[in-house]
Amino acid sequence: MTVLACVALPLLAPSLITALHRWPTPREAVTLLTAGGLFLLVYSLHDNVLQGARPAIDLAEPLPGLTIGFEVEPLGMLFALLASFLWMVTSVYSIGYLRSHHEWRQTSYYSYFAVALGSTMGIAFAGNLFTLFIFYELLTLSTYPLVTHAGDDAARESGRMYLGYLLGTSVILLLLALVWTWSLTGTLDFRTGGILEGVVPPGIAGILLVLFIFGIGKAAVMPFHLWLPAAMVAPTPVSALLHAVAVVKAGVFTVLKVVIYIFGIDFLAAVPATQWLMYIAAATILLAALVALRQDNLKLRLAWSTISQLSYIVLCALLLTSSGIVGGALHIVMHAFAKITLFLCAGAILVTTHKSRISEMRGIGRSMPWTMAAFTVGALSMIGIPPTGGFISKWYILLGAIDARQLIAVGVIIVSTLLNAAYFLPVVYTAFFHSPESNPEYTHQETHGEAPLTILLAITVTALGTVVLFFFPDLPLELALQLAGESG
Amino acid sequence: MLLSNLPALQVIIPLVSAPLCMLLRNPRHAWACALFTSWLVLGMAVMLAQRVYTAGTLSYAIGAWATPWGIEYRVDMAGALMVLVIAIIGALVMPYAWHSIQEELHKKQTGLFYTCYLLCLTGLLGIVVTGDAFNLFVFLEISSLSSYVLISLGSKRRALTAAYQYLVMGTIGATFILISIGLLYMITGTLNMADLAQRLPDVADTRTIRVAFAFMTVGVSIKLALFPLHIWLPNAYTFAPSVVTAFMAATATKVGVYVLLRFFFTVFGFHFSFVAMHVGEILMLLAVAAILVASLVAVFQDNVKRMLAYSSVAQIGYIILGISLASAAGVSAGMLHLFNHALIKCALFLAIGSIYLRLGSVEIHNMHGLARQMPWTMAAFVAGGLSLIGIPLTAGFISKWYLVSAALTAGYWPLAVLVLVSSLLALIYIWRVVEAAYFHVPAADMHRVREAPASMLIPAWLLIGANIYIGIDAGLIINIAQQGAAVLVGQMP
Amino acid sequence: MEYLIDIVLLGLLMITGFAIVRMRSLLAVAMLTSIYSLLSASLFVVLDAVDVALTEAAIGAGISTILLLAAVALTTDEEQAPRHTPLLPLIVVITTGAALIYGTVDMPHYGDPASPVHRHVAATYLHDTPGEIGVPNVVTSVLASYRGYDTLGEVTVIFTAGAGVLALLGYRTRRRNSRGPGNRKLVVLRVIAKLFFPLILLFALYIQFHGDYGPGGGFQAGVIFATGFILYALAFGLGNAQRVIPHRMLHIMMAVGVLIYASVGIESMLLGGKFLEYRVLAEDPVTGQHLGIMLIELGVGITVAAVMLIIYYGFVSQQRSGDM
Amino acid sequence: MSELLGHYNYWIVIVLMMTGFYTVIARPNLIKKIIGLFIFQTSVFILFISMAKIEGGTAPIIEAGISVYSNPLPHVLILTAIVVSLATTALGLALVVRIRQAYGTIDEDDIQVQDEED
Amino acid sequence: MNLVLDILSWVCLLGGAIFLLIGAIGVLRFPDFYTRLHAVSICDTLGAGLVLLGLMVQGGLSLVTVKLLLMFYFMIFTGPTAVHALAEAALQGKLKPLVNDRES
Repeated sequence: MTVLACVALPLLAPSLITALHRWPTPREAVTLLTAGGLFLLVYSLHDNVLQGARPAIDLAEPLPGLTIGFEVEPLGMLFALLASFLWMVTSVYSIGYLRSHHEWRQTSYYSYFAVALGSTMGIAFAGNLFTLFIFYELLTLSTYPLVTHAGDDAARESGRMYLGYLLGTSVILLLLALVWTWSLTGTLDFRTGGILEGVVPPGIAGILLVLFIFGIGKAAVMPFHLWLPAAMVAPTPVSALLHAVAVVKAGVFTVLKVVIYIFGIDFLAAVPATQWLMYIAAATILLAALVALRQDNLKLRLAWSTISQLSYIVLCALLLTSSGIVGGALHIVMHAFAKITLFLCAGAILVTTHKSRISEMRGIGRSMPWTMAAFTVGALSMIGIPPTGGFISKWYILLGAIDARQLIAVGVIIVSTLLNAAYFLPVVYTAFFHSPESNPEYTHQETHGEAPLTILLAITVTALGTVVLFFFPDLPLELALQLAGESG
Repeated sequence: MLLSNLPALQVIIPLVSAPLCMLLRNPRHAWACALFTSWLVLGMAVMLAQRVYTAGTLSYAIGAWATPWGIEYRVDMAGALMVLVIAIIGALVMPYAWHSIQEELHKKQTGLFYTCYLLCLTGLLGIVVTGDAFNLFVFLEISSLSSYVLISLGSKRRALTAAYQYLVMGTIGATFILISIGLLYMITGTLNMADLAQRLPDVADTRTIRVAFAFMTVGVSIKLALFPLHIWLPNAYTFAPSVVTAFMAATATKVGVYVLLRFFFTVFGFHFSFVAMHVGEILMLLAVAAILVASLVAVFQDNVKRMLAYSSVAQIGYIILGISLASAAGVSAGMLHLFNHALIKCALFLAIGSIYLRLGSVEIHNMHGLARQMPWTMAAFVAGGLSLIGIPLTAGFISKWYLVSAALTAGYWPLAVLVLVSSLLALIYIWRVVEAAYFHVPAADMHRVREAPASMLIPAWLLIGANIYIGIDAGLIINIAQQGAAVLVGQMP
Repeated sequence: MEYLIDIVLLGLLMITGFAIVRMRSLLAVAMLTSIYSLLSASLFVVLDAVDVALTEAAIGAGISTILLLAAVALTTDEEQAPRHTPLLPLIVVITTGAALIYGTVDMPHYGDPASPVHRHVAATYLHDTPGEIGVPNVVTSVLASYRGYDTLGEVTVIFTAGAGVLALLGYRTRRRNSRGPGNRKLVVLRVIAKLFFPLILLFALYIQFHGDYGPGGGFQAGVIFATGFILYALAFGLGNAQRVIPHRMLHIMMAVGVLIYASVGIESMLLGGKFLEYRVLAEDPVTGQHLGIMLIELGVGITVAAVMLIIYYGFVSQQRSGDM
Repeated sequence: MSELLGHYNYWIVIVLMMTGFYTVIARPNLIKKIIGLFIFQTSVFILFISMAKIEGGTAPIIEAGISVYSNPLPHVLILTAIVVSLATTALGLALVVRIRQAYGTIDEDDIQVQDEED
Repeated sequence: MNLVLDILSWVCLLGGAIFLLIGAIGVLRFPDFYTRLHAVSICDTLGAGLVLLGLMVQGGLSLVTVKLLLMFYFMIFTGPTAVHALAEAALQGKLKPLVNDRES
């Protein structure tokens, strides 16, 4: 029942939000309350899940044999906790951001935001691939208005790209894979050990795997990654939540689910295509990182780094080792915290100084110490330097790679770590150790303090989270281990 | 008396009320008459479907003359489904009609409009329930003639040329069908479909029967606007009054498909049609062409009605594709899509009709920012559009799902890909409208318009509701479609 | 001998057909069309289809020609030369024709008594009609009773056409009281018209009620009835004709005809029979059949006559407003 | 030879049909098209009626002493079909008249030109 | 007796046929509208009339003959009227009769 509530609450919130569109403060209060309530609900679930309970509920049966239903398992639990927690943070942030930016259409913004979260919950708790697919599409559609929030031609342009890539891949490849799996096995349920084993020859399984991996466009594996940088026209909180947490993580989350519960890692080991897909993921990691190096716009740089980081998780999934799985699951969390911190900082800078290009940010650390400090923490975590959560996930990923005897993977991870350092540290350096006077278009009258309070609050929370997760990684770790244990 | 004569009454009642409707001078009365009749028809259709669902195929000898000497009415599950579709659509467009007809038609024409509408309803129902080849031709002509009139009543002058074009093509098609019936009669000496089915196998390998088959196929294909013969459709749908477009898009072509099914499976038999005449392959080619070409053309239309008309051609392609797979799964997928697409297209055209009523135009560039002024209408359009694209939780998704899985089980995976790709094209042309209505600021000179009246919103939303309901729980309708397919396909492999 | 006439008539038909394709003057083409259907009517007589012949003569050669002439008069006489070479049409036509010819090869021979056409269903009609219907003219019995439902559909078709023409042309009738062109000059015509008008109506009635015994029936009667009034309208002007039968009355007639027909069917339902089961209309089945057939033929006649006149009025009341 | 005697009738009828059909699809003039349809349909009627013909038969009107009648069923069908064709012709011509009033021409190509203008 | 009747009727029929032929030729050969009308009028009076007469003789005293008689009367009335109406129309249409213009 709680499960249903988790999905329903954010989906119903918009009605109230739109009802209150005349009174901003209550409206935002509603958003915050929903976020808080949602987190509490999700949190109340996690105990039994750790005990091994699998609360489940079936809603409807659109097609004979295909149900819309929810079932909570460790990975979903993890994802749900993450998303609902970060939603609270971002809604606090959004309030500050939107108000100081005097954005229009704030009501619809909050409504769609809630819907997006609801569909994320649906994805997290989906009891079978069919349900997951439904909410996957719902997520795409509900985030489209957020991406095009600005409403100008550029926004529409990238909105088209966003919709085209995500719906295109999902409708053509993913749906095809779904129907095919269904017509082969007669079910789409998530079963430990997979449903395809013994039913499908490895050749077909390979094709299916390809369809799945590329069909899940939200995972942004090359060559279906371009929507992500395009989506950066969205308001920063949107980019933060949706493109560091909800949307992209939904993608990799789906990949993990498919690999573990549809194919089953033992079965995949026999599928040759896995290797090649892994190489593609590796290539994505490196290439995206290289592109990120050459971006001057901070948000774009973050976006490209996201692409590369996502492929980490895809890579983990395809390593087919339990520690790889653990690493992937953890990395979802760690990267989320780190990346959202970075995005929020970028947003803060944009709001207060209206600067988006790194080259303009010389010495900005002096005027905005808090923000830039948080940024540094995030950057460290991205690189994987203790004491940040990033270190733990990286650790497990490497472990997985070594278990799998995938030296290429190991190499890729190490190189990409260096690349991460290469494209994050300069930002920190510019911010702190360059003097603003050396700024080419520096003028004296531009004097600005720190970002608005709500924004700072949010940033601090996420930054702290990143650090805390290094010292107390128990909750995510346990869930991840449980997952790995299930996947055998 | 009522129950035993249900199959006949299903057709007779609209037939009788048509002249009555003409005698009524006051447009409002005529409208009320048509409204009442169409709801009565719906009620009977439901009863009929119920009886067929429980009691199996019904047969009714008109004039109590034993077949094959008299004319027989024969309603099986497939027929019941068709009757249901027609009745539902007919009952839903009538409440809608009042405002838009008042707006679009000359006052003196309204009475006649409702008369012709009832006649069209009669014709379509008659085609579906009849079990006699020539009787089918007669009712085909009733529906065709009345629809020529209905189309010609459109407010633009091009409605006339569109109707004329349809008249010429439609009559050629009807004459082809007549020729085919003649040849069939010449060889078998009977007109009753069941009797024909019984006698055809003995004479199946005569050239005459082959020619008859070919002529029937071509003639019906004109009626259902199969790809190369669809030329009449876009103009007709674009310039007809909104109500007519919605009604015909949902019923007329579908009935054509039904006739095709009838003759392929019931009369000529699966073996002759698909094995001896290889009609499956031919239809598959045409369907693929229809889907691709029509969807592509639709992408480039600025007149939304025309865009939807082309999309109709594509969707008919889907239905035919399902049939051309020549498997039980395929046919049931086709029938499923037949039903769902009727709901979807009717809803879309109704929404567009309300827009036309208020805006006086259906060009995309006139619809900028319309969503703020007609939120409900545009919401209905979006919902219908999503269903057309085949987004989950809509009826369109269900039928597409079945179509794709049928194609895969039949081993035609390229077809499956094609279907999905073309649904992406659907996404493109629907989204052009959505973008204009939601994400463009209205033009400065654009005058504000009110939301459409409730009498026009409710039918559209009822259809949308049906769409979503089917999307969530399609068990019943799938069951009916499969039963219908089973009846048609019979002991097919 | 029969074959000879048959061939000659077919030859004439071909000549007429080609002439129709070639000719440019639409008036001439209209007349040729009338000749064409007159020829086919006489061909029908040779083929023992007297009822069809009568109908074709009345409808094809009669009403259709009037309509064609009216349409030509309202639009234009000369047809422009086709601009593009008719290559595609030729291909289509030739393939279609070839297909048909191919189909004929397995057809039963012309007039072959052994062909299934004569053996299966039709034989029973011929055999049972005297006993079941008691009407010598088998065509009438099949038309009105065995396949009476088709005929109902047919009436509905005509009704549809009437409604359609009304919707297209009817609603702009201008009350014109012109007593026709050149009053003095039309004396002869009018005298003759006066002379024949009653005769034509009488003949119509004869056809109507003689249908059971010889060629004839509601359709032919209705058309002839209508032609009588058309003659009247030609001689005395539309205004006067409309004074004799006003538009509104035509509407009512055209609806009433269909209603009579349908109500016969419904009545038979109410009497516990199936739809259009005449035999329940009277104690004695044969009498019931007679009654039913007579009633429905009446309905047919009324509707057809009314629709024909409505269509005629519709056309004639148009002014040649095309050339703006 | 027997083929020829057996089918010449149908063949001529087919030629007639195609004459009409050709007129419909090849001629740009709207009235000419309608006439083409009329010819087409009338020829189909002839096809039906000639299949009803029987050697040495007479019209299907029962009389004492006559045993062979031609088949009444096609006659009935064609009676219906004739009326249908009349209905079609009437509607078509009505449309043509309206088109003329709206466009000032009844030539397909001219109409197309005008349509492209608006 | 029978033979006499046959011969009589055939004479009538052939005569009628000949007149019809003449009329047809006239329509083709005559120079202008009015003269052609003149030729036409021969057809349906004498030509058709004779044919009908011949048929009547064939039919003998029966219902057929009565019908034929009716037809005959019908033609007698309609033919001239039709021609008259045509001529009227032609005159109203300002169609000048072709006068002998040898001198002018």
